[in-house]
Amino acid sequence: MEIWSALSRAKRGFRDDLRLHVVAIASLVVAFLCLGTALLSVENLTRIASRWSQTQHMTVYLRDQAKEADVAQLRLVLESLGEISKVEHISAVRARELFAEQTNMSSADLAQLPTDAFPASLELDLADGVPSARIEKIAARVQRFAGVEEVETYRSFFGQLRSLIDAGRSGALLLSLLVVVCVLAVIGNTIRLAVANRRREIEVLKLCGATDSFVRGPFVLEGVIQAVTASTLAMLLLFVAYAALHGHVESTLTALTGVRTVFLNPLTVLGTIAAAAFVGAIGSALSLRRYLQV
Amino acid sequence: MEIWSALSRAKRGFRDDLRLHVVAIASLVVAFLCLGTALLSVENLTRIASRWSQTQHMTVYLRDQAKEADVAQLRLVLESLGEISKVEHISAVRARELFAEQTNMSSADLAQLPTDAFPASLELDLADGVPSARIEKIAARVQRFAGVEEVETYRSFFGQLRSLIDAGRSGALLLSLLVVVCVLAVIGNTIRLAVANRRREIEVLKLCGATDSFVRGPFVLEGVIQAVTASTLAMLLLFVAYAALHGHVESTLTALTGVRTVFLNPLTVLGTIAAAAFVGAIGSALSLRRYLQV
Amino acid sequence: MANPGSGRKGNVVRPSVFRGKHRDDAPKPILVMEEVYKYFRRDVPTLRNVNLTVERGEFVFVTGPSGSGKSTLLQLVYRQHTVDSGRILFSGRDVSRLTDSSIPFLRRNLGIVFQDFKVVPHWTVYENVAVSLEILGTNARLARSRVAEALERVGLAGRGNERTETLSGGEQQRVAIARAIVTEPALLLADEPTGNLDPQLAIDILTLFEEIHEAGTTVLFATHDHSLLATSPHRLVVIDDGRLIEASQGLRAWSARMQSLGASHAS
Amino acid sequence: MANPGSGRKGNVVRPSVFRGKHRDDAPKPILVMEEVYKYFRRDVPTLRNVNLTVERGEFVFVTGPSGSGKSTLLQLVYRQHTVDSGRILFSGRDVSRLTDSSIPFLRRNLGIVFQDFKVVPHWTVYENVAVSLEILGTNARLARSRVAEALERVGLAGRGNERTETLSGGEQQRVAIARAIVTEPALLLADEPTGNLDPQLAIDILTLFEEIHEAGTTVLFATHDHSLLATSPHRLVVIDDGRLIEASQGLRAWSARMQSLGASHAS
Ligand SMILES: Nc1ncnc2c1ncn2[C@@H]1O[C@H](COP(=O)(O)OP(=O)(O)OP(=O)(O)O)[C@@H](O)[C@H]1O
Ligand SMILES: Nc1ncnc2c1ncn2[C@@H]1O[C@H](COP(=O)(O)OP(=O)(O)OP(=O)(O)O)[C@@H](O)[C@H]1O
Ligand SMILES: [Mg+2]
Ligand SMILES: [Mg+2]
Repeated sequence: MEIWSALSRAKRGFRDDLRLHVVAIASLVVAFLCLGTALLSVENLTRIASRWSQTQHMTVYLRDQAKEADVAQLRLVLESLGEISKVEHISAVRARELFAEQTNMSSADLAQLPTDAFPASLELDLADGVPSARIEKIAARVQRFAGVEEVETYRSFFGQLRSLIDAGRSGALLLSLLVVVCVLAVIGNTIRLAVANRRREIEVLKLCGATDSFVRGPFVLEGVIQAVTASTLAMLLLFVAYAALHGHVESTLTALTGVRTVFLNPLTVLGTIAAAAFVGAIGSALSLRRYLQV
Repeated sequence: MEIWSALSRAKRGFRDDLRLHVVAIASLVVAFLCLGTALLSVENLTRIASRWSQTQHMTVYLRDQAKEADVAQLRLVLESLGEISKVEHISAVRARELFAEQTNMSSADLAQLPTDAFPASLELDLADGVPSARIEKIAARVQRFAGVEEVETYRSFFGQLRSLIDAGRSGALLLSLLVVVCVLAVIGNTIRLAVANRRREIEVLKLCGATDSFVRGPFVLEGVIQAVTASTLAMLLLFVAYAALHGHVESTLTALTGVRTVFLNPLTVLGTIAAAAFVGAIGSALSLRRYLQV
Repeated sequence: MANPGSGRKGNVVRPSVFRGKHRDDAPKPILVMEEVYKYFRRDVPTLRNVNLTVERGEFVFVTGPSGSGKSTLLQLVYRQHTVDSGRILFSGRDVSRLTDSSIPFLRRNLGIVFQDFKVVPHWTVYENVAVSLEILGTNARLARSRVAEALERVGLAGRGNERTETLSGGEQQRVAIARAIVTEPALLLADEPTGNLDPQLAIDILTLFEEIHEAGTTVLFATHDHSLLATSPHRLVVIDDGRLIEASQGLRAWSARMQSLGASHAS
Repeated sequence: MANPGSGRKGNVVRPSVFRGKHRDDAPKPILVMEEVYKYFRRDVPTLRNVNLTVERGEFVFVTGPSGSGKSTLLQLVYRQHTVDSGRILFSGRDVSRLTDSSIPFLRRNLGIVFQDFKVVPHWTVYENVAVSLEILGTNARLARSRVAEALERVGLAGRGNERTETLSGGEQQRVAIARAIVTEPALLLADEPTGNLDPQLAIDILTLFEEIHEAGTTVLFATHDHSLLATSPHRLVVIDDGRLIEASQGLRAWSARMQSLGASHAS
């Protein structure tokens, strides 16, 4: 009974101030679009981060006096380990060449560097998903082989890389949060506007003996309807935009990051819409408080 | 005279609905913060894009029968060119090795590939900022040398990379645009709210013989004051956030992208604030139109 | 029809708090004010030591100069304001001690004509009158017929679909009256309900209130209109300088007093 | 002080359009309505064939039943609405042919008391009265003294700092009156300015309007209050069924007519 009355009064509200509601929904669509974009970035950055955190590398520096046989044996052992996907031998000469390539140094300058600055090494690629504890264990074992000078696990480099991606992700998360605040502000203001415009109506209802919940009903409904309409529209638009852009950049993006981009998962989409409905309802109820004191 | 009256009435407006104005400014700060973040991303992505578009590479594939002397001469010529910063010779064997390294192919499979799949080559790094027209010219000239099979300028690869960054940049631009629309919506709604709350006041002014510009004055002022306050606050906050995060990620970011991050340039900041003021004024004036028909 | 709890009120939801409790001892007064004080400014009370007892089924005029506290008196009854000292009993319940959540149920027993009408300008006339039935949960069909009847009684038959803001001052006042009477309340509080009506219509409205009163409703009628007071035989109380004076000696004596007061006021 | 263009109006900005043009031929009427028709509904005109000439310095009562078109008549003068046919001349200028941008200058020559007051509830009393001077660009010091004077004349001396919404109905009405008279307008349009006032105060306000009239202002006074009409010697026009009737034969004849009309209305 009361819900029907609330519904019919909500309809009356939409009828009386249609333009305001259209403006409100439009600005909410924009806000949710921002939110969706931010969530999409977070989702894909997270995927890249988890992919990259799995790609790891290790270098085994060999002593100058290391015997060929020792090295060959070490290679065999390493190749037999499941955690290591590839082993490459870099000679001291090649190391010097590579350094020269990377640094663009003249051969004269290069010649001045001490010979032991460029030890021969075994470059190891690790399989996906090897935990860092295991890596440290392998490193410790390899260390004990004859001919091994030092084992570099690049913990600091990968740590740095990961922290960079984490920074990107938390940036995106922060942005999402900002957008959420913005969405809240827009919803809040829209509802305040609707409520302030209908101050007289609320006063009349209260003075004629309406309970607070009776007065609140249609406003809460309107808030929910607006928020759900706007968030659904925004998600649809975002999907259309995603589908349109996807084809253009997917291949390059995949090549660069090694990760296929994905759209928000359906649960996130539904969750966003549900959260919007919730915020719409709460926002309406809160905005009313001030005017219910009659 | 009229400006003073407008100022004193604007002050009265702030006094009468302080809470509304605080809420409005707060939501505008959030909106401008989003805008600032988007602009910051655009600015830095643009810098990365321009940096990367300058790093270019060229490969000169040599015929199998190419004479050592020809190659040496070609090298000399290339090294004398200002546009080419580095020349490296890759033999056919090394090319095969590199391919094997990159693809993780077994040596058995590798052996089955035709020998001419791996020609010897000269790998050229180009200096910064060489226009692509010039690159094509060099390529055409090199092509005519004895012993040169083919010249690869990687136009398509760099094109792809550039288009990826361009996509990122236009994504950020699109987001900025979205945020601008959102900011407009928030300002618009806020002002509508303020105006709707003061409908009676406007009616009274009009009926007592006030001109439209007299009525509009304080609203336009309020709009400008709100927008300027909010955008200035947002820019300050953004700068604080930038300064705080900067130290943490700068080194890694620079290492990865080869570009130092920068804050928005002062002109952009001032421009944003000026645009905000303009939008605030126009928004107020437009929102009033409906209520001026008395 | 002497008992306001009976009649057509089958569809009217009234909490037991305000009903039945005193059915057995019907003579118990519907409204009692005991030593009521109301201060809007710290030093000058708007109402001072007001004592008033209104029996069930009475018709009481309240009059007094502008700003004397007539509206305030009525507002205290429907809990727009609360008393600063003393108490107000409605059907034996202390109004000032009601919780916020039971105020609506108090108001559902009242029909209120506000001095400034308090109609919603962008609603239709029908919607403005029907709202009080809607709040009571009256079903739509019954509501339609009762709103139509109320509109006819105030002389606005057939104008239900007009937007209320396009009506003349007097017509809006009659919409407010229709809204107050459509629920057939136990107590009708009318604050200057004829201020915007021509003399003939004012008498018609007074007649309407008297009819409703005949049917068992208690009426508290605040007015300035001396021509109405002159033609009616009802009880009259006067508020002056915040004090309530029972004009039991008849209108004429009070009127003479008013004239002298008015003369000094105009100085 | 018989010429409304003279006196204390040094600080009042009035465009030449509405001033001076007819100074030489002063007898030219200030307000002329010629065959005015106003339709709010397609079939029934609210005003039909209204002809009215108000000379400079006249005092004219307008009366008629609720909804007869009194407010509409005044609204046509201040261009709240436009006529559907016929024309209205104010100081010889056709009001309905004013551009939107010159309407403000028309209104600055008028003092208007609205039937629903149209005061801004959250402004102080002072601000509500001062607003019309502010629009004219009167300097602050002069404005302060004139507002204080106007408030004193309506019996609200010393209440300038109260929020207007906390005032009683009659007090708000007096704020509206103060706002209308503070600019010393050429033509005063008062729509039911005593509806919320007690009889003594109503007479005081009428006396105030008569004083202002003595000083040269033309007054158009719409009212239902027969006791005011009875005590005043002024010209009276009656609107009934949209037609304007000159009650030149005196109030009594018209009043008798009203009674019979009222009786048929009440049927
Ligand atoms: N909410 C309020 N806050 C402060 N003062 C108030 C408030 N309500 C009323 N008053 C003051 O109390 C006094 C009495 O007001 P009230 O409205 O009761 O008068 P009234 O008898 O109804 O007068 P009127 O005939 O003019 O309507 C007035 O002087 C008014 O200013
Ligand atoms: N803006 C409008 N739109 C439609 N109808 C209107 C409008 N304004 C007035 N009317 C109608 O015109 C008629 C006359 O209205 P008006 O306000 O002039 O009456 P009035 O003589 O002032 O009555 P009262 O004494 O009740 O104030 C009324 O029936 C009203 O409904
Ligand atoms: Mg009152
Ligand atoms: Mg009227």
